Amino acid sequence: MSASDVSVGAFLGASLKRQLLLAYRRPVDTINPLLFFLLVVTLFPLGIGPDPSQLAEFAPGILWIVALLASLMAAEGMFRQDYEDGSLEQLLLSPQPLYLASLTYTAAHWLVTGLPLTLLSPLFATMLQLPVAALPVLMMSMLLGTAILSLVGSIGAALTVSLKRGGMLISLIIVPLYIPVLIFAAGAVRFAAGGFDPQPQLLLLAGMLSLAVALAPFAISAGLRISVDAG
Amino acid sequence: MYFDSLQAALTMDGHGIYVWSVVVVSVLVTAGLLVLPARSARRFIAGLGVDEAPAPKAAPSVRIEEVNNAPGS
Amino acid sequence: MEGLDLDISAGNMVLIEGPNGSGKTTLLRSLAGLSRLGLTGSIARDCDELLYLGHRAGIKQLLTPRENLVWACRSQGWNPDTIDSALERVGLSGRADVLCQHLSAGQQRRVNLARLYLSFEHQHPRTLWLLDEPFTAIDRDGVTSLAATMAQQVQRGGAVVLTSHQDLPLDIPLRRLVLGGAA
Amino acid sequence: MWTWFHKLGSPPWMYRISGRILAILLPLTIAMLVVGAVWGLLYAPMDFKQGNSFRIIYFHVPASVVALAGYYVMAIAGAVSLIWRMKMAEVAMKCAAPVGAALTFLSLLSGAIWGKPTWGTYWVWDARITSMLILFFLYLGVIALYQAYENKEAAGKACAVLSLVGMVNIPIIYKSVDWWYSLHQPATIKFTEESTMHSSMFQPLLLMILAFYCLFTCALLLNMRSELLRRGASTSWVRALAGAR
Repeated sequence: MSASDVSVGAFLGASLKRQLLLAYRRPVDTINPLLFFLLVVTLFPLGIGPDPSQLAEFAPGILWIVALLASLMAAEGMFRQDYEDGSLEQLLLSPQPLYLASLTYTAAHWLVTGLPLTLLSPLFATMLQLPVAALPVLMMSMLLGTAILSLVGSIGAALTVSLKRGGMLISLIIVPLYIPVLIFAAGAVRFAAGGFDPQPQLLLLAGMLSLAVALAPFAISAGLRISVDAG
Repeated sequence: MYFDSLQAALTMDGHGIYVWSVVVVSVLVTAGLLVLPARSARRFIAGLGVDEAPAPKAAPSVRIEEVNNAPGS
Repeated sequence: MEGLDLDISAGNMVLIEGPNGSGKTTLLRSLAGLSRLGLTGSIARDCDELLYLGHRAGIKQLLTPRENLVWACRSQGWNPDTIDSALERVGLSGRADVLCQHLSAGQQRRVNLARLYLSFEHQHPRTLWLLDEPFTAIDRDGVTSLAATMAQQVQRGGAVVLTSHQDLPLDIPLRRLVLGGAA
Repeated sequence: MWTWFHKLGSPPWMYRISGRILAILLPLTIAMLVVGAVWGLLYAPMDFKQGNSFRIIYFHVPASVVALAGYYVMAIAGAVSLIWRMKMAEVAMKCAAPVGAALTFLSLLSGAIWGKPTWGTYWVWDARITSMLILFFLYLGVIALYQAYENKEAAGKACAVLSLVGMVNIPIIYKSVDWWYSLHQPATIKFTEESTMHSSMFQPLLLMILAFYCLFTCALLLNMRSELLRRGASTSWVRALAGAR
């Protein structure tokens, strides 16, 4: 690896460490999505009724809709802090490739929001009477799906970070792009719960993830440059 | 014509209400698409002719005043 | 602001003066390449290193000065070995590991300023420093040491463009760019 | 060739050229719309399965087809404005969004009205109509983002990025909705399945689709002219227009 590769690698490592350190020192950003998930999941039995068979039937859809809303909520404030204290400007001025930096920022964001959701999803699933057989597929779909949601979410965050009331706007922009993830992820869990083979859906999710990993950083970088420029 | 009378064309044996409401909506949308921008352009031009040219707002001018307080710069 | 034709070359120290709202910060941000909107014409920049110190400190409140500067070094591609001396120069060596949120506004600005000393100690000749009001909230000997550093950097072949309301205690050639208010 | 591309960028030239195009295209479009509608509504034979309500496709299908094409026009204009920094392409993108949204709305409304006689309810979660609804959100997203930015140049760039992201996602959305629909609903009446249509039913549909494409072009050009005037309010060519009128 030439000298510049070493410095890029060091930069990405330092950025990841910095974001995780910030998340560690501000645990509310990590806990909020999980609390939101728990809160909303408890609403469904109260709304639909506690009957286990009915809950079990809706569980895949409920779990994934709530996961989508939780990651949407988490995505909104993703670059807000960096934008306000000026460190986003410094990131844009750095000679390091913004494409990789955006990917690193999103990866750090996913580690703080998507991964915890994935790890805790069996707990929420059992609350909704999801058959145990479907739990591994649920976690697999969460692992892939929340990563896509983070990548797409950060595109919306990058495009709206300079706007004062970006909240509502970001959901209008991103939710349509979340729909394919919802369809295949919830579909995979429903197949698994019904005893069918969920592999096609999971493979499609993996395909979407690779597309998102490859293309999203372009949109994120462009969005960040525009937002800082407009700010 | 497929229908033997105007009356038959209107009722389209029961489905007329739906078909013709779609026609009405389509006409409204088409009219909206064509008339609105044309009218706003016409109004804009008319508006221009009335008020006198808005004075170009004074852009802060840049006076480059090279003050070299040391020789040989 | 129209009709600006500015050519800054190595060894130039340019002071941008003018009342507030005359576009000083916008000009600096345009030179840094941060703002391109509403810009007709072109900006060409040929330097190996760019440092922009804006109004916003660009540091994270929840990190210590050292952690902030480690990231700043990495983002410029340097390895963070000169942090302690940079903090020393801005008089923050004692508070290197205190969270920035516990520092005063002035101290936080000096953390930002430490990045200038990092760039200086990195001794890369072809650097462009864009400094927005670097002297605010800095005590007298801080100002003189900063001014001296800028002078050295310019003599070494760097270029410095800064905005300031105070007059500079400098004896090297200075180009003044006066932005008139709404004349 | 390059000078033509460059000239395309100058507002007064574009304003004049679009005026000449519209002088021909606008009457032609209205004629086609009228002929196509009358032909489809009154002369085409009835569909034996659905009855006369099938005639709604003469408005629903063209609106859907052109609404989708409109999004691609908008996204490509956005890409051109981003890559070659062409102001005219940004104007085209900004003006294409409301036109596309209006056609998507027409497609949704006609689809809903079609649902009533055919399936007994106004809202049918049919694959095509659901995809149209998502396309409508994509359009609204672009329009809302444009309004949200004070600086209109930044708004143009942000919307160009968003419409490009949308363009990449549209095939994925359509395929996933199709898969979702086929899973839950054995294909009863596939709304837009023209395969079984008799040619005398199909010809008016082609004419209407062509007419809607022309409608989109006319509306886009009219929108752009109004936008060019607004943006060039203080320029000489607009003042000349005002004086001349």
